[in-house]
Amino acid sequence: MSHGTALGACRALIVRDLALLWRRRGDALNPALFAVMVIMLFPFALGPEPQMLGRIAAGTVLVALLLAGLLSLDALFRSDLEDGSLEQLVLSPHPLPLLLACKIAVHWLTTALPLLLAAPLLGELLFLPPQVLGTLMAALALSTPLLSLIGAVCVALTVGMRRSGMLLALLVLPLYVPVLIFAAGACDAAQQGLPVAAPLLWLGAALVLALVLAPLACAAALRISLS
Amino acid sequence: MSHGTALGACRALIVRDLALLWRRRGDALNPALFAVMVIMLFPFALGPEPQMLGRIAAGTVLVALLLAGLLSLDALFRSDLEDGSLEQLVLSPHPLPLLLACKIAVHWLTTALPLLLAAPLLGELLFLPPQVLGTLMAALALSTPLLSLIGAVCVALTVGMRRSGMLLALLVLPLYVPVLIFAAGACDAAQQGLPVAAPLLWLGAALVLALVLAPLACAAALRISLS
Amino acid sequence: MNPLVLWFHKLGSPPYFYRLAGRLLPWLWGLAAIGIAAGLYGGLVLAPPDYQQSDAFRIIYIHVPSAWMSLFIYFFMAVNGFIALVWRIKLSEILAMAAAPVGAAFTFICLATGSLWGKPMWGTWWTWDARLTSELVLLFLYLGVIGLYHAIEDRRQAARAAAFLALIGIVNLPIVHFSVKWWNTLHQGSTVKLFGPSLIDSRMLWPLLIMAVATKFAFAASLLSRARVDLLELESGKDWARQIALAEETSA
Amino acid sequence: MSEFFAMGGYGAYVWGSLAVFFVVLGIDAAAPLVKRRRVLRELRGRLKRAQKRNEESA
Amino acid sequence: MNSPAPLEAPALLQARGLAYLRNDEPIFGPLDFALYPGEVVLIEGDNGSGKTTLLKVLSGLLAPSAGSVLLNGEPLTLARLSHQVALLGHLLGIKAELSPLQNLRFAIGLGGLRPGITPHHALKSVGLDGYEDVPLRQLSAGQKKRVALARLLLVPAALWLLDEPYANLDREGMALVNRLLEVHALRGGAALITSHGAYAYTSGTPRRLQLHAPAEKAA
Amino acid sequence: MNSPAPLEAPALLQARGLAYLRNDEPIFGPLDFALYPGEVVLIEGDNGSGKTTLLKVLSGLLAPSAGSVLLNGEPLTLARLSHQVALLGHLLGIKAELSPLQNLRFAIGLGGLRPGITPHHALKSVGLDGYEDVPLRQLSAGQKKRVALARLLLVPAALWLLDEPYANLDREGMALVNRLLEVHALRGGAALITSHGAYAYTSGTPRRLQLHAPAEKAA
Ligand code: HEM
Ligand SMILES: Nc1ncnc2c1ncn2[C@@H]1O[C@H](COP(=O)(O)OP(=O)(O)OP(=O)(O)O)[C@@H](O)[C@H]1O
Ligand SMILES: Nc1ncnc2c1ncn2[C@@H]1O[C@H](COP(=O)(O)OP(=O)(O)OP(=O)(O)O)[C@@H](O)[C@H]1O
Ligand SMILES: [Mg+2]
Ligand SMILES: [Mg+2]
Repeated sequence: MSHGTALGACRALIVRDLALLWRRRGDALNPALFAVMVIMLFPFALGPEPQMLGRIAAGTVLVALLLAGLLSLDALFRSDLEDGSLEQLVLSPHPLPLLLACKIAVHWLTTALPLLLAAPLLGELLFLPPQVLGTLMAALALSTPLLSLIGAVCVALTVGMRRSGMLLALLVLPLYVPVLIFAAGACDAAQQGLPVAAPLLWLGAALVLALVLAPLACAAALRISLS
Repeated sequence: MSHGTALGACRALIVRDLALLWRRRGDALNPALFAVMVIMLFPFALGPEPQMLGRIAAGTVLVALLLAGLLSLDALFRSDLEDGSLEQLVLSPHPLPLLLACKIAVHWLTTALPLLLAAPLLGELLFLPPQVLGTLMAALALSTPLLSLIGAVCVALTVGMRRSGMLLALLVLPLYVPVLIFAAGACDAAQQGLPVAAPLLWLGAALVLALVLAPLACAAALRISLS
Repeated sequence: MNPLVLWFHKLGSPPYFYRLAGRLLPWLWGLAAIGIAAGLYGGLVLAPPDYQQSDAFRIIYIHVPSAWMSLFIYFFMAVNGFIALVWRIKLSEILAMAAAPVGAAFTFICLATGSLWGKPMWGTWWTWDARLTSELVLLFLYLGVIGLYHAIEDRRQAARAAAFLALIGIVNLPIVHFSVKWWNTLHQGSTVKLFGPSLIDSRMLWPLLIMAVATKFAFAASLLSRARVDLLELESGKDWARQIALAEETSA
Repeated sequence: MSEFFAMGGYGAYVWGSLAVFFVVLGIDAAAPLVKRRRVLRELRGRLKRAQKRNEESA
Repeated sequence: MNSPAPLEAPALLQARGLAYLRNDEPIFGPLDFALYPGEVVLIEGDNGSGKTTLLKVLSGLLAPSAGSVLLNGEPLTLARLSHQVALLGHLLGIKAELSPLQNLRFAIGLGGLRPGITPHHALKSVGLDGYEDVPLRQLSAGQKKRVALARLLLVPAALWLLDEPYANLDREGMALVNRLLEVHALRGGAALITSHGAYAYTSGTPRRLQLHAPAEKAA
Repeated sequence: MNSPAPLEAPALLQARGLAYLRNDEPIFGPLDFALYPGEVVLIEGDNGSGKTTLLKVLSGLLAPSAGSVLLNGEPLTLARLSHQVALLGHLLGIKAELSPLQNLRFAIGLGGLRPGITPHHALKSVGLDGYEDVPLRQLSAGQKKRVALARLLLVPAALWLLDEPYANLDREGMALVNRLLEVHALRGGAALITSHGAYAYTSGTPRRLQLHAPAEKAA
């Protein structure tokens, strides 16, 4: 009797999650659309002057992407919990952190990557100064996976509860703030023509750390909230 | 055999929803906390200068409250659907629009009202100019019930689906935009010392209209999505 | 029975509609192609340059017909949605849902060409004025209708839910159209009037009108070819659909 | 001729608009054809399944 | 189907050529039957034969694709639901956060109260005394089912539509369901229940209504 | 409890003084039992007697409050779950959006494949051929249960823990479960199942494990 390999299990998981996504491919675009709409609300709320909007553009794009990522986070384990797949995942013979890392990777690929690709357009809508765009993209490329990883740990903690959306936001946002500060710092430096390497390096270091630790923490949190 | 009165049914519904809320009273504060945190992100994302923040304060508070309301909307019918209570509600001998109006009212009281009370604090966090506060509160008092009513119709349409959160946002936000424009218009006028009556009157008129039509539309939408 | 009512009844029968649409399609595509070719020739070659905008004004021949279509198609979709909701006519459900992607396409063209026109004229790709914004909201409404339709498993229930949403969204149409009157905006006011003299040279006007008609034909063609396929999918349990599938196989 | 294509310096905008128009309408026209092929393929698959089931039960 | 019930009384529920299609495929074929006061009818059928769907159509939650449902001789439509129907589905319609008592009070407010019974009584008769104030979340699958059964006792509905009422219940619970049905029938009510055989309504001679799986129909 | 199984073989599953408390109230008392290869044991008990909870503890999803579980002689802990266990709970662990085939392929990837069987075979043996590519959302309650049963056939687990495997199944489905259990036992596997009597495992002489409702214990 063969239990298959851990790699095989990862592949099966990724294939299944992508198939699920394909079944509801409309949903995959939703985070990006949501971000577009949040961005769109600001000119209404603040008035349409380009200078004004350009001044807050980078920060607002960061906040909008962060919120969109936050909202899509809830779906990470919810449906798996509701139909009992999560129990099966935990009971599988392969290392849980590895399986969870796969799940998080698919989640990032399908929710954050479209957002990342949409970011230049979003910036354009708010008259983002062109010299900031490169830095904004770099900051986003480093911070969105970081946010996915941090978020996954929090989601794993709240997964057993119903209507955990709000609670999740409360747990996650304080952890997101440092990431936001570094990303916004890089953009601000770019806007003022200062060097941007330092905050980006900090983000990169945090990302490497999270890549190693978050799946482990996520697995531990999941075990706690299932029991 | 007595079927009870419609008023009795409304009372029973309100009592039950409040009891449910009491059981999870932690959640009732969540939308307000969420709004606080969205607001809190802005100084981090944009830098702490008071003039800058004061300029965007009213608009940002409006957007934050709108987003918080949007997020709490999903819970309006979800748990009732999941445990079959919604079917029982539809099958009850009393007029469905009336019952739904009660549900929406409770929802507004418990999610939007705390937000409304928190608004002065939120404004303070962003250095909102004092002369705008009164107008902002009036605009919020008129627009939050309007948003709850419009939102309820869209929620009723998506209630049968899993993971409808994002789709819901997509459906609701275009309808929220006009409300936001009028509310922001009033605040902007107040900030410039102009008269604010006209946009507030428009909001009031829309609210009256929605109070009459939204429960009916909500009932119709619910019947469609349950069938 | 009244022959008109009889014909209407027959139109409601899926196999009849399928065959009729199949016969109409080549004509509609042909008329659309000829109209677009003629309109663009008139607009890009024959019409004189504008005294203010020089040649940039020629974008009008794409922008304005698309803008009109974006409104017209939404109205068409809402009317069919209303019929579908009240009388539960299957064909109306299908037509309403087939119209949505075409409407979204024209709305997108209007936004993109308007944006391309705005850069040289206003110096910016985008501003947040009332007309541009309400047109963007229109695009989101189309996307919402399409998204809702695809999020529900049962095709007919999905069509009814999406039709309901389309009806709610119809309040946006007057806002798009009258926004230039209600708010003072960057965007141009009405230059073409249905009643009374237009404020435009007739050599500039006629290609515009031809384009307006040609895009209607393009819409009709796209609509019918979508409706045909949707009908085939919805009725795939029925005999006529099976026969078509088998016939296509032998011919393919 | 090249003057015509330059469009008084606005060539990129005018021809860009034209390109958007034709590309989007082209996609719009092609989409139902693609879907039609998929629907027919699925329908034939179903027919085959039903046939097989009938033969088995017979 | 031959009906053993007295024909002079008006039918409580009548189905005429009733059919339901989903995505234009038939779920259950055209059905004709009548249900008279005092009758309990058992719907039988294999997995996927459309029992759940039939009950939803009869309660008015789904609109029939063909035919009509008459309740006390009046047609049932989506817009005008009858209020003489109590439905117990796969989803029980009770709140996990609230206690049995709170749940029952709400049901009464919504649907009215049958004279001569109180929520406490009802809970006692389904064997849940002592659990009045425990949140339902903390009850087992079978205990939750019993709360839903207590609701049937309280609400003044003449027609009960019960989808697999015996599932998840222990033997005593199944006997309880039979007792409830008997009393309801004696009182002039009627019930339509689905079940997979074994523990069907046994006292009297229950009429049966057989549904066929769609696959068989297609062949 | 007296065990009729041969004592020389090592026990597949062994519980020693196993108890579970929730909020310091006993859900099931201290239990001692062993399960040997080739055995099927039926857990009986009234509603709320702790059957579901016991299965979760045995699978390792809940940590026992007292006592220990040994699998093949090794202790089972939350951190080191055994991989010889297949659990079928009230929630079936299948995706409503995917087809039976996609669901089974995923289960194999996760849990491995028993040699000599394919997903197509498994679906055929649970009576779902022809439904390979239909999204599960469109299946009835009983048809979904059959997909979950097919998973058991594919995954190479020696111990099956089945919570009310007969619920929602028609008569043919119940016979199917019995057949599956028989084959599994002959192959040297073992199973622990809960059921409310009637359709319990009938071939051979199934051992029974009786749980008592907490109310009785308190009295
Ligand atoms: C993204 C930017 C733009 C959008 C979304 C947009 C949208 C629209 C819409 C929706 C209409 C149809 C209104 C109706 O008939 O009710 C329209 C018409 C028109 N637009 Fe634009 N537009 C944009 C940019 C521009 C620019 C830059 C110009 C020229 C400088 C322009 C010139 C016109 C003209 C001349 C009409 C015809 C007005 C009439 O005769 O009624 N548009 N546009
Ligand atoms: N949401 C749905 N969409 C499409 N088809 C469905 C849906 N729900 C059920 N079906 C199909 O309708 C048929 C009847 O389902 P129904 O749930 O009424 O069966 P049932 O008799 O209650 O079966 P069971 O005994 O398994 O509960 C089944 O073949 C099923 O596949
Ligand atoms: N989440 C929970 N919190 C507190 N108590 C619980 C919880 N879940 C179950 N219980 C209690 O634990 C006891 C055992 O429940 P369990 O679900 O194991 O019973 P069961 O034997 O499976 O019953 P059934 O036959 O009705 O499914 C019950 O008395 C129940 O009230
Ligand atoms: Mg069923
Ligand atoms: Mg149980």
